[in-house]
Amino acid sequence: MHSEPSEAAPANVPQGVFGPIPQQQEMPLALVRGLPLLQMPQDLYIPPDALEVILEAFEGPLDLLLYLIRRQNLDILDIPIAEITRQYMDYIGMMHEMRLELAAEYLVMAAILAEIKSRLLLPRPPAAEGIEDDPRAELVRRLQEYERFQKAAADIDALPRMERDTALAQAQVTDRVVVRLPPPVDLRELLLALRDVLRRAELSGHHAVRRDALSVRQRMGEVLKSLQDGAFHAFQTLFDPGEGRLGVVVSFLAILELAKEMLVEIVQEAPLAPIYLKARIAASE
Amino acid sequence: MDTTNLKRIIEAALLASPHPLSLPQLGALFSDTEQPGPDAIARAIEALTLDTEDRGVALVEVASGFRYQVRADVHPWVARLWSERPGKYSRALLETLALIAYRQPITRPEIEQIRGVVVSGNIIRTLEEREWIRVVGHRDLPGRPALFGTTRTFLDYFNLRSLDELPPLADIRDLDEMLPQFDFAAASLRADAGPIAAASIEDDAAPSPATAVEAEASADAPEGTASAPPEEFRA
Amino acid sequence: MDTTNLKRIIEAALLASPHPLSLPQLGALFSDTEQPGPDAIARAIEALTLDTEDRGVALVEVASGFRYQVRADVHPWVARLWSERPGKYSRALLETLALIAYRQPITRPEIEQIRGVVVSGNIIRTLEEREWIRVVGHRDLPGRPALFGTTRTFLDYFNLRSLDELPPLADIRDLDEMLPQFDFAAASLRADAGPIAAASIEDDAAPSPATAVEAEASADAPEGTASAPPEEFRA
Repeated sequence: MHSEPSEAAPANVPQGVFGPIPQQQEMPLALVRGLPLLQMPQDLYIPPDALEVILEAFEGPLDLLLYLIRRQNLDILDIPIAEITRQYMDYIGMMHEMRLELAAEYLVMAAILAEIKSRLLLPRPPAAEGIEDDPRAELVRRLQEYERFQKAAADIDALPRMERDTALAQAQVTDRVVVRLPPPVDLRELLLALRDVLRRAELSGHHAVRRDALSVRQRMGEVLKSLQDGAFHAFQTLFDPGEGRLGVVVSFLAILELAKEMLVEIVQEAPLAPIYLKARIAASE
Repeated sequence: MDTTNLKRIIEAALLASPHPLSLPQLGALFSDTEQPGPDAIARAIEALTLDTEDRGVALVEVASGFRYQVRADVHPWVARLWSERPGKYSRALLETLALIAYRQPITRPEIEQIRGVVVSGNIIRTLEEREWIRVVGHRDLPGRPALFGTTRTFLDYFNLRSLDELPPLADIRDLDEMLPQFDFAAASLRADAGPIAAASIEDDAAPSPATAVEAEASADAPEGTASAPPEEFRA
Repeated sequence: MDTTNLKRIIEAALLASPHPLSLPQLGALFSDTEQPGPDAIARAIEALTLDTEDRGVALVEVASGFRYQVRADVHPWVARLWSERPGKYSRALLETLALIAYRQPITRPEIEQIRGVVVSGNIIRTLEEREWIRVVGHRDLPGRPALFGTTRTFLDYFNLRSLDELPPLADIRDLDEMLPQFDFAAASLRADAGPIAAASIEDDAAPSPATAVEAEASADAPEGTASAPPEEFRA
């Protein structure tokens, strides 16, 4: 495979953190195919196309480091920093060719590795041989911490879960009626709402709401209701003598008010002839 | 595939499927090599049907296949799963209702004129569904707008014998100053609501700002005053 | 309410409900006068659980209550009801989820610190859309970063009653003992990575924008590509 290297620029693998950092225009992100083979370390032959796939597979510099450590079956607590650093640099060199945005995080790690490496090379005073002084300690701690959560992620993934391992068992409910309980209303709420709307109406100035005998208003509705068939009704059928004098008066006032509001039509064909009422518009229309 | 496992798979499939499964659909769950055949599946279904005899669900055959369904005799309990918690009505709805109560018969454009905003059809529909308002006629105007009035149900819900028992408009404008009288009205409401009655009687006996606030709070708490009007409201 | 009917109602309700039901929710199915009480309900659930022992479904308890679900051993057959395979979750998503689950409440910068890599907004969005995580507060730091925690939906989905049931987080000190295990994990991952390698070779043979997209897509499917590069890359 890769028998047709293209004419693209020769490999430009940075030699380390201090190597030249390529400019953005030299690293077109989309350029995968046709890129010439990079100069790989002998044990790391990676075709460029696949490299991108692989780099996608790494979850970041810690993941890559863990991979390198595991690949060589190394004790995480005893990382041969020099070797790991060399391999790591090779990888990020290749990454540089591929993906700028990946490189940033990986470069930070490269700097950390290089720093650790240089500190390890320096002679240490014999007194300071404690673990705390091992420049690898912080990196090891981070790797261990990250590894724990890699394991935790795998554990969570292994938990029996809906969709993949089980499904909800459900039986059909025929005639599913939603029993809907309407919201409760307190009379107080109703009155407060009315007060607000009246205040607003007063502010706008035009809509004085008169005070009415509410029983008349109620009766107006009742009379209209009984006239809703659109037919003529005899005047006296609109009164219930059982209500007594007051009830009759209320009904009469209601009819007058309805007439005034042009809601009913009152017809009398001749003086002393029967009076009939009819809604000007029937509800059924 | 032995009978036990066949039954187990078919039961699980019928319960997992959102729709009934036919014999061919059930057969399609098995590969060719493990294919039990329609007879075996039918026998498994028969056995499963027997298994449900004393249970809360039944395995039944409907047009498109077999399914488990809730038995009718336990349905009344199960149906309560879908009872919605009562929410609260919007301010717009309460204002509309109040205007209909005080200014009936009144048309929607008239309500809108007073409120200064459009009244949504939803509000009218909700009030009609609750049977608190109804159309009592139409105004003889272009479009023949419906005239709304309140109903008996409305009066019953608020425990009023007639609209006259609503506080006069003039008092409402100064609700804040009318608090004592208003409290009284609220108390009489609560008195009918049962458990809260005792509290309001105590309030009357020893009125104090603290108890007044408490009374207000309980009046506002929707669950407290209950989603359903107490029996006597409906009687 | 006798035990038989209690069991029947509870079984039917659990099977009718689209989500798990808690003891209080089950109690709410009964009116005050017939209220069996939580103990009776718990006993009925116990009996129902026993009843399912040999069946294709199980009655299980998860964080938000009880539910019937398909037993894992028959699920492969049941899964054939659905043409779509359930999606896999990327390692990035699972690691982020694990950090939120074990370290909650935790901010995105803190997750990024441990993972050593930026957490994409997509992952957080996906986890929030699945309702597995939610913002539980904000750290009092510049920018007030959101603190994430897991939800009951997360526990329900993964068949857990509480966070305590999560697999224990490996102890740091045990790490060297676990090293052989890591190797094993790495090896199996490598084996998994095989098909991807093949895919990318195919891409080479017939390069086209379409296959490129496909290769990228498969790269996104994290379990497959896994943490380790395929075999031949290191040969």
